[in-house]
Formats: sequence, C-alpha cells, structure tokens
Amino acid sequence: MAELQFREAIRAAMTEEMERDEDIFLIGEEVAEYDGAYKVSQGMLDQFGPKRVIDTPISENGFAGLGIGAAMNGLRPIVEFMTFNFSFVAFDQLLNNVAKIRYMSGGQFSFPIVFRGPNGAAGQLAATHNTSVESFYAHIPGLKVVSPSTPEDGKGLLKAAIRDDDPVVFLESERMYGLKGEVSDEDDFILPLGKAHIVQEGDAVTIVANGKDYYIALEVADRLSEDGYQAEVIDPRTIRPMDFDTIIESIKKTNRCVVIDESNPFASISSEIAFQIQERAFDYLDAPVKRVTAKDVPAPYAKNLMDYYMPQADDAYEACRQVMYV
Amino acid sequence: MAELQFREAIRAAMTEEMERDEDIFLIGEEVAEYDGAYKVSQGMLDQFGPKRVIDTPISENGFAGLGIGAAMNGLRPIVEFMTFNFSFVAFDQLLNNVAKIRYMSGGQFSFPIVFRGPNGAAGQLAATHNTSVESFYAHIPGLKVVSPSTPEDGKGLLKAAIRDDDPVVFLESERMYGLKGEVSDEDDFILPLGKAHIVQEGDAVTIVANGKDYYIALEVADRLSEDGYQAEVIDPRTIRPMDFDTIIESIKKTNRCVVIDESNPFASISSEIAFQIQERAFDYLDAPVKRVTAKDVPAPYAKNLMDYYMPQADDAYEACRQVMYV
Amino acid sequence: MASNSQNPSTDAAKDDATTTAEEEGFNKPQNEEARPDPLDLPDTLELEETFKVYRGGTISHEELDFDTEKLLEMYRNMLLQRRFEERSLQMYRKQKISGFLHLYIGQEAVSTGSVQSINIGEDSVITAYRDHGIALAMGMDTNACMAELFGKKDGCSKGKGGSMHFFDREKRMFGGHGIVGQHIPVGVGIAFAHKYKQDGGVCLTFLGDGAVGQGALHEASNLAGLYDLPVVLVIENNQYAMGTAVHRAFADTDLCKQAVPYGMPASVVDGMDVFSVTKAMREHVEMARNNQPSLVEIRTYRYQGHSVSDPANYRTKDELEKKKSEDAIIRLKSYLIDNDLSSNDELDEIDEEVKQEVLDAIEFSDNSPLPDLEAIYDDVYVQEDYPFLA
Amino acid sequence: MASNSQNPSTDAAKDDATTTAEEEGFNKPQNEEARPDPLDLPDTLELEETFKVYRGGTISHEELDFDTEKLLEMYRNMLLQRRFEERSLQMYRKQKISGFLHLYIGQEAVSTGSVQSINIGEDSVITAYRDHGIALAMGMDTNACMAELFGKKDGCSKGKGGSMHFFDREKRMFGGHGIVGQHIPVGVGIAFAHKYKQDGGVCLTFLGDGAVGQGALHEASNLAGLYDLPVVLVIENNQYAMGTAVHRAFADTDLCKQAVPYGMPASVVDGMDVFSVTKAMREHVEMARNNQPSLVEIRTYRYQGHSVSDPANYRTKDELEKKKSEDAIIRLKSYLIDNDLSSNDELDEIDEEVKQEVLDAIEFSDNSPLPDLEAIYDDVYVQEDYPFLA
Ligand SMILES: Cc1ncc(C[n+]2csc(CCOP(=O)(O)OP(=O)(O)O)c2C)c(N)n1
Ligand SMILES: Cc1ncc(C[n+]2csc(CCOP(=O)(O)OP(=O)(O)O)c2C)c(N)n1
Ligand SMILES: [Mg+2]
Ligand SMILES: [Mg+2]
Repeated sequence: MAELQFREAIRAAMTEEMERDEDIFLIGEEVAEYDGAYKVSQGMLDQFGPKRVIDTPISENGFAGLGIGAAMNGLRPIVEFMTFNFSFVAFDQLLNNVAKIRYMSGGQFSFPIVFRGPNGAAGQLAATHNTSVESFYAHIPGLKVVSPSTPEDGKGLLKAAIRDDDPVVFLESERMYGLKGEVSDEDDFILPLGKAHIVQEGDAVTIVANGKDYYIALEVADRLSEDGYQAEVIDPRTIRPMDFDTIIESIKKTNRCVVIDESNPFASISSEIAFQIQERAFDYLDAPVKRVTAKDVPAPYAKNLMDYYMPQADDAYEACRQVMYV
Repeated sequence: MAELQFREAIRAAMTEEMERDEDIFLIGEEVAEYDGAYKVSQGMLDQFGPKRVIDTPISENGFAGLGIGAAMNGLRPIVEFMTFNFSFVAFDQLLNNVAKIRYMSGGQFSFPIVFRGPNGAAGQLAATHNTSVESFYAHIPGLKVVSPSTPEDGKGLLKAAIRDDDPVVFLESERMYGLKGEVSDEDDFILPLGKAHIVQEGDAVTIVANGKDYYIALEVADRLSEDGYQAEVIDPRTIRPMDFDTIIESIKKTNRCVVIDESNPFASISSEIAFQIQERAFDYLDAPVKRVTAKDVPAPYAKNLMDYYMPQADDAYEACRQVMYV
Repeated sequence: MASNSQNPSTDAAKDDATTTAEEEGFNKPQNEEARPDPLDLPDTLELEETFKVYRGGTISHEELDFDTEKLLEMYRNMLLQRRFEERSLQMYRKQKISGFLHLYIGQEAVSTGSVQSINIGEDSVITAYRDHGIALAMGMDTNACMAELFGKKDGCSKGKGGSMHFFDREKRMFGGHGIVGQHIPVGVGIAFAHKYKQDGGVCLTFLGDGAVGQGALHEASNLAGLYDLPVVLVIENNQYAMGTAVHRAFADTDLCKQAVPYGMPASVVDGMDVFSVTKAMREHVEMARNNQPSLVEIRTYRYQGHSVSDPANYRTKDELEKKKSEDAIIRLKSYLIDNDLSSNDELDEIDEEVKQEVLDAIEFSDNSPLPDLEAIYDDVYVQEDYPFLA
Repeated sequence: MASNSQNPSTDAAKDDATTTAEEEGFNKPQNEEARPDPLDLPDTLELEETFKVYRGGTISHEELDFDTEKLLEMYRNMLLQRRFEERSLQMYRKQKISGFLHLYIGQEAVSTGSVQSINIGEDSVITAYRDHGIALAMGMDTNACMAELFGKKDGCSKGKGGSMHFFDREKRMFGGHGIVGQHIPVGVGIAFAHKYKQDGGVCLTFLGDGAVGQGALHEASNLAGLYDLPVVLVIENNQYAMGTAVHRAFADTDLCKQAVPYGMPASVVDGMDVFSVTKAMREHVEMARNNQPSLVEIRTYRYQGHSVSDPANYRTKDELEKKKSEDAIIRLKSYLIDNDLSSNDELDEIDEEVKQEVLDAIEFSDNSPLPDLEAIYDDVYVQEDYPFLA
C-alpha cells in the first residue's frame, strides 16, 4: 500500500492506463505545460509528450466535441474540465452527442471517453463556481457518472472508467485533491463501475453519501456510535448506474435511510434514491427517507453563508436521530 | 368563453401583454417573418413591427444572453426557443447567468424574462429532438418552470409568467399546439404561478400529471371510474415552485399516488414528487408512490419504438390499480 | 486561397504543416524563440486576403481526369439522390415515413463533387440532418437508407435514427446530426484522430449556412487552425436556414470570411457545377492531407422547403425557377451530350435503372420488419445489461 | 478602423447606422431590393482591411482636451486601483479575503482610459471576473468594494458575490462574471436595450484574450453586427489566459481580426498608455453612439499571476520586468512631471490620500457585519416567500 494524495491517485490511474494503451490521450485547459490547474496531471507532459497531453484554448464546447469525434474515430480520450462548472458551455455535446449518437446510429459507434475534473463546492467561489453537477448528468441515459470518495477509489474507478467502452462523467473534488489515503499497489488495481461500497455495517440507520459527503457520513456514524447506534454507511461510488440493490438490501435491515447529497435538492440524486427506496422497500421503511443537501439557493460568497449552504454534519446527525425516532 | 387552439392561447397571452407594456418584445428563430416555426407568433410582426418581434440567427447562446442583458437593462423579453431541445447550447446562460446574477449582485438586478417554446416528445423525431427538459431546469434555484396542459391554462399562466419579475422557463408542446379548448375571455385572465389545479376530485388514488400526460391522467381516471374508483387528478401547472401542499393534502385523502412524467426517470420531477410525498405524508401512504415515465433511453425513431418509449396509459392504469391493491 | 501576409505565425504553421503529430504534438511550444512583443505595435495593421473562387462552367472534365465511365457514374450518383428523395417525399405523403424529412434536392453536385476528392472507407465525412445526399453519394446502401426512413430494422441505423441520422461505420459516414452546428467540433475531432493515428485520412465536415450562427463553428475552427488538423469545413450555403435568408442572419454574407480569424485558407464555389465542386474539394483535401485545415463556402440551392412541411413562402417563385434552370444534373447531362460523351438514350437508361433501384428499396423497406420492442434498450450503452434498473 | 470594400451589405449597414430601432426595427427586411444573386460569382474575392493602431506615446493630453485637474484625477484613479489591490492581496494572505482573487495590477490604464469615453450612470459596463479595476475606475465606493472582498453585509453585492462579482446598479456596472465569455452576449443585450429604449446609452463589454476561445464571442459579435447595436467589445489582451499565452491558444494572434467576419471595425491599442486607450475608446464609443458596433484589442499586461495562487512560471522574469518598466502609472507620472503639470510632492500626496482611502476601506470592512444567515434565501427571486419549500 502506498499513501497517495487524491490527485496523485488520479494521476496514477491515467498514467498507468496511458502506458498500457497508446490510444489514450489527455486534453484540456492547462493540463500540459501548466501541469494542470490543480496539478493533477503534473509531469504527464514530460512523460507522454505533446502528442498525448494537450493544452486547449478556453473552448469547452470545442474540445469536448473534439474528444467525442476522436472517440468515434477510434481513440480513447480523457477530457479534463478545469472544473465541471465549465462543462455547461459544452452541455449539448454531453447530452446530445456523446450520450445519443451511439443510439441514433443503431450501435455502430461507441464512445470510450472520460470527462473528468472537479465537481461541486470548493469554498468561497460564489454561485457559478460551486455547482454540483451530478443530478444533471445522471438524468441522461447514455452516460455513466462516477464520483469517488477516497484516493484508492479514485484510482480504481478511474482506471475502470478509462477502460469502459461507454462515456463516463468522472467527478473529482478540488477540496479533496490534497487528501491522503492508502492506495492498493496491487498490479492493475481496478474497482468495477456500478458497485456500491458498504463502508461500515450497521443496523440502526443507512446513510448514503459520497464525495465530500462521505466524510460527513463517517463523522455522523461515529457520533451515532457514541450514542450506541450502529449506522450502515454506503458509498454508491457510481451514481449512474447506481447500485440500488445494495442500498435496498441495507434498508431491509435498518428500515430507515438518510441521504447526504451536496447537490441542490429539487430533482436530484437524493430524490431518486428516495424514490427507489420507497418503491422497492416500502414495507420495510419505518420512517421517511430524509436528506441533507446543499441549500436550495445559488452558492453565496460570504464565509458564514457558504458554510451554512453546505450539507451540515449536525443536520445529518439530527436527521438520523429523527428517522430512528430517538 | 372562446374556443382557442393552444397556439392561439399562447399568442393571445403575448399579444395582450405586449399591448399593455412597451418593454415586452419577442425574439427567436423564425418568430417574425416566418410567423413562428409552429405559427405561435402568427401575425405578431404585422401587429407590433420589427422592433418588437425579432428574428435571430441560429445562435441560441447569443440571443438567450442578449435577452438576459436586455432584461438586466430594463426590458421584459420573451425569448422563444424553436424547441427546448435547442436550449442546451445556451444552457450556461440559463444556469449561470439568468438564474444566478441576481443572487451574486445581492439583489440589485432582476430578470423579468420568459424563455418559452415546445418541450418534450413530438413524434418520430429521434433522440435529439424529443427531450423533456423540465428535470434539468427545475433543479436550478433561481428559475421558475411552468408547464401548462390546456389552452386556457396556457394563456393564464403565460400572462402571469410575462408579468413575473423572475425568470420563467415556460414549456409548451408541439403536439398540443393544435389542441382546442375553451379559454376564459375574462378581462385580463391570469392564473397565478405556483398553484396546482385539482382537475378532478376523488378518494381512490392521486394522479399527478401535466402537459401531454395530463390527458393520459384523464383517460386513466375515466377507466378507473368505470371500475368504480374515483381518482383525484392534480395538474401541478407550475413545476418549480411546485405546489406540494395541494399534492400532500390529496395524498392524506387518497393515501396513494401515481405520477405520470414524460421525462427520463432518473433524478426527475417524478423522483422529487415521490421524495416530498414520502417525507411529508409518510404515515398516510398505503402504497409506494409509483411513476410512469418515458423509458430510460434516448428517444428512438421507429414508430413502434417511439410509441413504446412514451408513458403509456395502460401502464398508468396498471400502476393505479397496483397502488390501490385491486 | 487566402494568403495572410500579416500573421507570421500562420505562415509558420503552413510551413511545418507536414510535421506529424508524433514529432511535434498538437500544441505550440510554450516559449517560441524570438516571439515579437505584442506591444511593439506597427503604425497600422493591414490585412489582405484573396479568396479563390471556383466559378461554374469554367472547368472541363479533362482537367479533372474524368473519363466517360467516371462521368456517367457521377451522373448516376446525382440522379440516384434525386430519385431517392422524390420517392421518399411520396412515401412521406403516404405516411410510410414520419418525423422530419429534409430534402437535398438541388444540392446534389455538392455531395457528388465532394466524394470525388476523398477515398471512401479511409477518409471521413460528417454532416448535419440534411444527409441523404451525401450518404448515397458515398455509396451507402440504397435499401438501408430507405429502410431507415421507414423506421425499419434493416435501416442503416436500425430504425433508431430516421432521416436525420444516417450512419455507416464502414464507409466512415459519421452521421447525420440534428442540433445545428454541434457536429462541427466532432468533425474536427475525427480529423484529430486521423492525425493522431497517422493514417493519412482527412475529415470533410459539412455544415449549413445557418450553422455559421453557432459558436461551435468558431471554437472548432480555432482548434483546427491551432492543431493543424486534416479537416475541410464545407459550408453548404443553400441561402436559407429554414425561412431565414443569409443576409438576414449574418452581418457579412460572404461566409468564406469566417475563416479569416483562424488563418485558414478559404474559397467560394459554385455548387451547381459538379466540376467546380470537385476541383475545389480536391484542392482543399490536398491541404488537409498536409494538415492545413481550410474552409470552403459552396453556394447552392435547395428546391424544396426546409422540410416537407414548409411551404417556403419566404422566397419568390422567380428565384426558385431561376435556380432550377441552373440545375446541376441537367448541366451535367447537357455537358455529356454537347461533348458527345453520351446520348439521351444512354442517360435515360441510367435514369430508369436508378428509378428501379429506388423502387426496389421501397419494396425492401416495406418488407423489412419493425425493430423488436426490446431493442429499445439496445445500443444505449456498449455494456449489455441495460436497463440498469430492470 | 477596418474598411471593407467587398461587402456592400456592411457598407449599407454603416450608412443607415443612424436609423433608430423605432423606424427600422432590428431585422434586415425579408426581401432587400436588388439583392445580388449569391451565385453570380466574381473571378476572385478580395478582402482588404486596415486596423487602426493606437500606439503608446503618440498622443498628448491637449489632443484629448484633458486639463490638469482631469489628469490628476486620472492619476489618482489608476493609483487607487493599484493600492486597493496591493492591500487586498495582503488581506488575502491574512485570510480576511477568500476564494479567488484575480488582480488587475498592470492593466489600470485600460479601465481608467475607458471610463473617459463614457457617461457613468448613463452608459453601461460589463466585464469578466478581473473586475476590481473597472469597478473602482467607474467610481464605485471603495468601502463597498473592499467589504465585498471581505464577504460582508455592506459589500457592493452584500457579500454574496465576492471578488469576481462586483455590481453597482446605479453606476450601471453590470458585473463581474465568472464563466469565461458568457457575459459577452449579455453585454450585447444591454446594448440592445439601450437602442430599444433610445436612451442614447452604449455598453462597453470587456473580455479577456482567453474569452476569445468561446463561441459566445462569435454569436454575440454577429448579433451586434446584424442588429447594429451600440456596443464596444473590448478585448483586454494581457497576453495570458491563466498559463496559456495567446500564441498557444489562437491560430492567429492578432485578435482584432476576430471582427472581420462581422463587418465590424476593429483597432489595436497600446494599453500601457492611458492616452492611447482614451483616444481609441472615445472613437469607438462614438461609433457605438451611431449604432455601429466595433471591437478594440487593447494590449496590456498583468503583473501578478492569474490569481493569487498562481506562481506564473509560464513567463520569464525578463518579460515581466520589461513590462513593469512600461508601467502606465509611472508613465503618466513622468508625463505630468516632464510637462510641468504636477510635482513629485503633489503626486506623492495623492498617493498618501489613496493609501488612506484604502486603509479606511479595510477598517470599514473589518467593522461591517457578516450577512445574516437567513439572508441566504434572499435575492434568489424577486418573489419573497422563498424558500418555496419552507
Ligand atoms: C441549435 C439548433 N437550433 C435550432 C434548430 C432548428 N433548426 C433545424 S434546421 C434549422 C435551419 C438550419 O439551416 P442550415 O444550417 O442553413 O441548413 P439547411 O437546412 O439549409 O441545410 C433550424 C433552425 C436546431 N436543429 N438546432
Ligand atoms: C468557460 C470557462 N472555462 C474555464 C474557466 C476557468 N478560467 C477562469 S479564468 C481563465 C482564464 C481567462 O483568461 P482571460 O480571458 O485572458 O482573462 P484574464 O485572466 O487574463 O483577465 C480560465 C481558464 C472559466 N471560468 N470559464
Ligand atoms: Mg441553409
Ligand atoms: Mg488574459
């Protein structure tokens, strides 16, 4: 096991895959000469040269489309959005091209492409730079959406995403890039897409969370355990397809659920999880599924407001106690 | 009461408001000389002249942004997307500009602007021309989203949307433009945003549906009534803010609910309605909330596949019987 | 071709246009030697460009090395597009075809001329939704094309795409795309892959005049220019985008000028003459083979409305008649006869053959089954266990 | 200014540039008389453009009708921007300011020169996220600006926007925008409303060189050119977009050429000389007043990294030093002294005043309260009962 920062784990995944397969290249703003806006691709230009690590102008629609065309014509692009906040100027490329051309062509073309970069809030960056994008992208049939919570998961899932023959939206976190964790140095360590991770077993309540919220879930589980309750913590890892089977099994045991989700709430991932649980485990539910999300407002700048905006451990803890009726 | 086509009702709303207020103008592709791709704006160029009814190039990002700037500088634009399928090349304008600038400016600017046009499926137009967009837009704090089901609602709600000082995404339907209905000719007939319509009272099951699905709901309610069950049919009319109070009151009476929703299912309006119901009426629910949606695939072209893609009355009827345990 | 004396970096790009991705990568180096200080300003900045014009009626078949067989093949090719679409209109009216149907009639010289410049199966093509013409010009199976319009299982996209979404992987026809302008960056990406793989291929990226309104063209052009990609951007300027004439949509109606900010050569072509199109496209494809991207504005005309539901009241009957009198198929026919390369009889026979081919395609499509209902879940993902939530 | 002899429709647009929206509307008419057939092609198509260049050190204050008082005001104005930002950097390091902080230091002649061309409160301004300079140049309250950086209730955006989102409705400062390029169509829309309301106003729309990469510029430029809108698009070419030098991002580095396809006049300006900027901007604003949109490329330089976290390793120390030696504030100072218009003492005193103003702003900001927590739900909608799901 090696201890790696999240950014190093992501880099390791890209590097290993690029060493394995010449058709993989990395393209995006500042990924080459600048070593990445968040230093994720540090050193990769040196290792792979300017043919395979490519800087772009600020033209997300252009280079997302370029990646899509390259995938259609046999390559396996990794497209970095400096942050996913900037993916919306390329939204049509993801919605109408990469997710649909395969279907419209009757399956003649495939899109082995990864769009990756940081997602969600990253501190006092105000409204346009703090969007959690997963609810938009997971709504779209044709895409897969992955959101790892730890460096090890980051590496294993990104390698799987790069090898996947379908388009994957891979969501990292600016706030988590510096986070360190043990990463398997097993040869070719891969975590399959679409499988949730039961982080901690328990019977009192199921907490579903990933990304930054994963750490809130762990904190809440600790506090509950101090109170004498064992929470089951599930990290979905992949958002689309989500491993609802694992979640439903857990609910059948705990009979209650709290979802922590950094998105704005309306028609979000947390809505969908609640839908699935109440549909598939109705008779097992002893309390409504509760959620703790970002406030339903654009992200504010002021420190106190921004702190308040984010999902709060206290609220998640309270929600758990509420659904446990204690 | 006058009998109007849906398109005429929409036109009447725009015309009346434009007669009332010189700051309102209509802009979009083919809205002027061509009388609108779907003839919604027929005759409006003649009535209001080329200053107030304006054709654009195929530049959605450009003219959506132009509308936003004009709203910021004191006008009240109506921006027509030929269909909402084409709004995604302007997605960032709606997500990051019109929905957020007010907030980022601490409330100094307001955006009295309506984005309107047909939404959702319109027959065998294949994957890129059949997207139901409401789940994307309703996820965004800062926007309001309206989706009328009848000509009369179309008129009353559009007039309210045009007068509203907040940005409104107003979703019509190509398939419904030719539909005729009685429209109040009350002076200045307005329907408030954010209020659901109890179309038909009942106690057996609550059916929530709007737009084209409204008609499926009525059909299903008829069939149920033949079976001896009275369904309560609720048309939310406004999707964001949704009038959950009315829906929850209904559930307290019927204890079960089926949502018909033309969107793709994952993280959609139907997910949110289910979330709200199970959270706020948990103890009243006798069955899980069920939904009938478009299939979770891009829209296909072939007639049989496209029919199969759409929410089916049969499925909705079955879902109702299922939640009623009959 | 445009020549841009003001911009040394563009000239430089042309000089090393033959360097490969392998040697140089795609990016300009961080610190170019002796890059002039952008603040050392001259007294004035002059720009001079000459756009080459390929006028109609100025090029002979000999100049293009076309023998009679080739000319007849081209004639047949244009006629096939015409007859195919005439019938499809009829089938639409019989409700065998549904959805949108955008006819290419009048523009056949563009598709047929363009394919003379490429190696089908090695080079790539991508276009917008008005795609029947180029699909047939590339030799896509007539049966599969018609079956696609019928929404049948044997369609070229298995009935999932319809009129706007013809695809053929083997012929390297990359579709048929419906969101105006958004396939342009995809075309540039296809070209990127050709350069990356060094397979010598180029990508023809067709777009309508209306698509010039989309920012995607600007971004794609700059990327093509910046990375020296083997792409030809072909504007099929048929003078209207739905009901909007070019002069009502663009501040400047010479769309070839769109190439200027990207240091791309550009030219203007009479699209009613298949020889002019061939000549221009060959020269532009040649540039692309040397990794010099470029733009061609081909002026053409569509005889039908935008789609079958458009009465086209925005143009005069005179205008339409005038254009029809310049018809590219008739022009080639006259050329063949006037130059004693063929006879009325021979050409009529070709017409009969083509008509029969289309009738056969209709029969084929009638007989082709509808897709299976379960196929609705196929082709969403390569991964097979879909729907994920079964 | 560009002169475009090839495009009659552009010339025509210039001729009737003084017609109002009331008379003519925004659209070109459906059937222009005697519109030439686009297929009547000339032998070649030539394009000649001359971009006017406003070099540094070529313009005197008399030529601009600046009296000494005005010159000192401008000096003070530039200095205020500089001192404000130097302090804000310090405050960032003290963690009184958070998030992104993009400093404008080095570019002050652009903002100060530009505001000399407009009537503040009547004309409009919109810019990207590097917005402190223009905000202060427009006379926005120094206290409110600093308090915004501190995220306090008395900030110019009530603490909700921060560094990237300075707004002032009264001064018609339309922000401070963070998604590169996407404010450009908004600026064009602000100009649209000026024309619609016939209030005589114009809109200056500033963008960075990096924003030229966005399709939004293309769409907005075309709309401005098509509707003859009173807008000046001002590219602040500070030669880098984050770590990417202009020559690594654009196929052609003369960004003024971006105006060519839209028939817009364009010019290039030395942005290190406030007089050059003033002169150019006045001429361009004059065009805008006549509903002639145009583009100005102002070449300037930022001394700091892209944001405070950027070490700026992508440029050489030499390059930075050379640019600092051309500093616009020092240049104006020398000009004032060399021409006996002021003295070192007087200018130092202005500096002291400015420094004090900034210190006062810091004290003000320290004392301003944080926003109330409930204010998180304010300003999302005009409608007041928010959150809707309380
Ligand atoms: C982004 C987008 N906006 C609008 C439309 C609707 N639309 C379809 S075709 C068309 C006109 C396109 O004209 P042009 O590019 O000239 O192609 P042509 O039809 O002449 O072949 C429009 C506006 C669309 N498909 N996509
Ligand atoms: C659409 C989009 N892509 C990427 C970014 C990230 N980003 C912020 S500033 C910037 C550089 C912009 O450079 P330029 O326009 O030259 O302005 P300058 O910083 O030089 O003032 C980038 C890439 C963004 N904010 N928006
Ligand atoms: Mg056209
Ligand atoms: Mg810059």
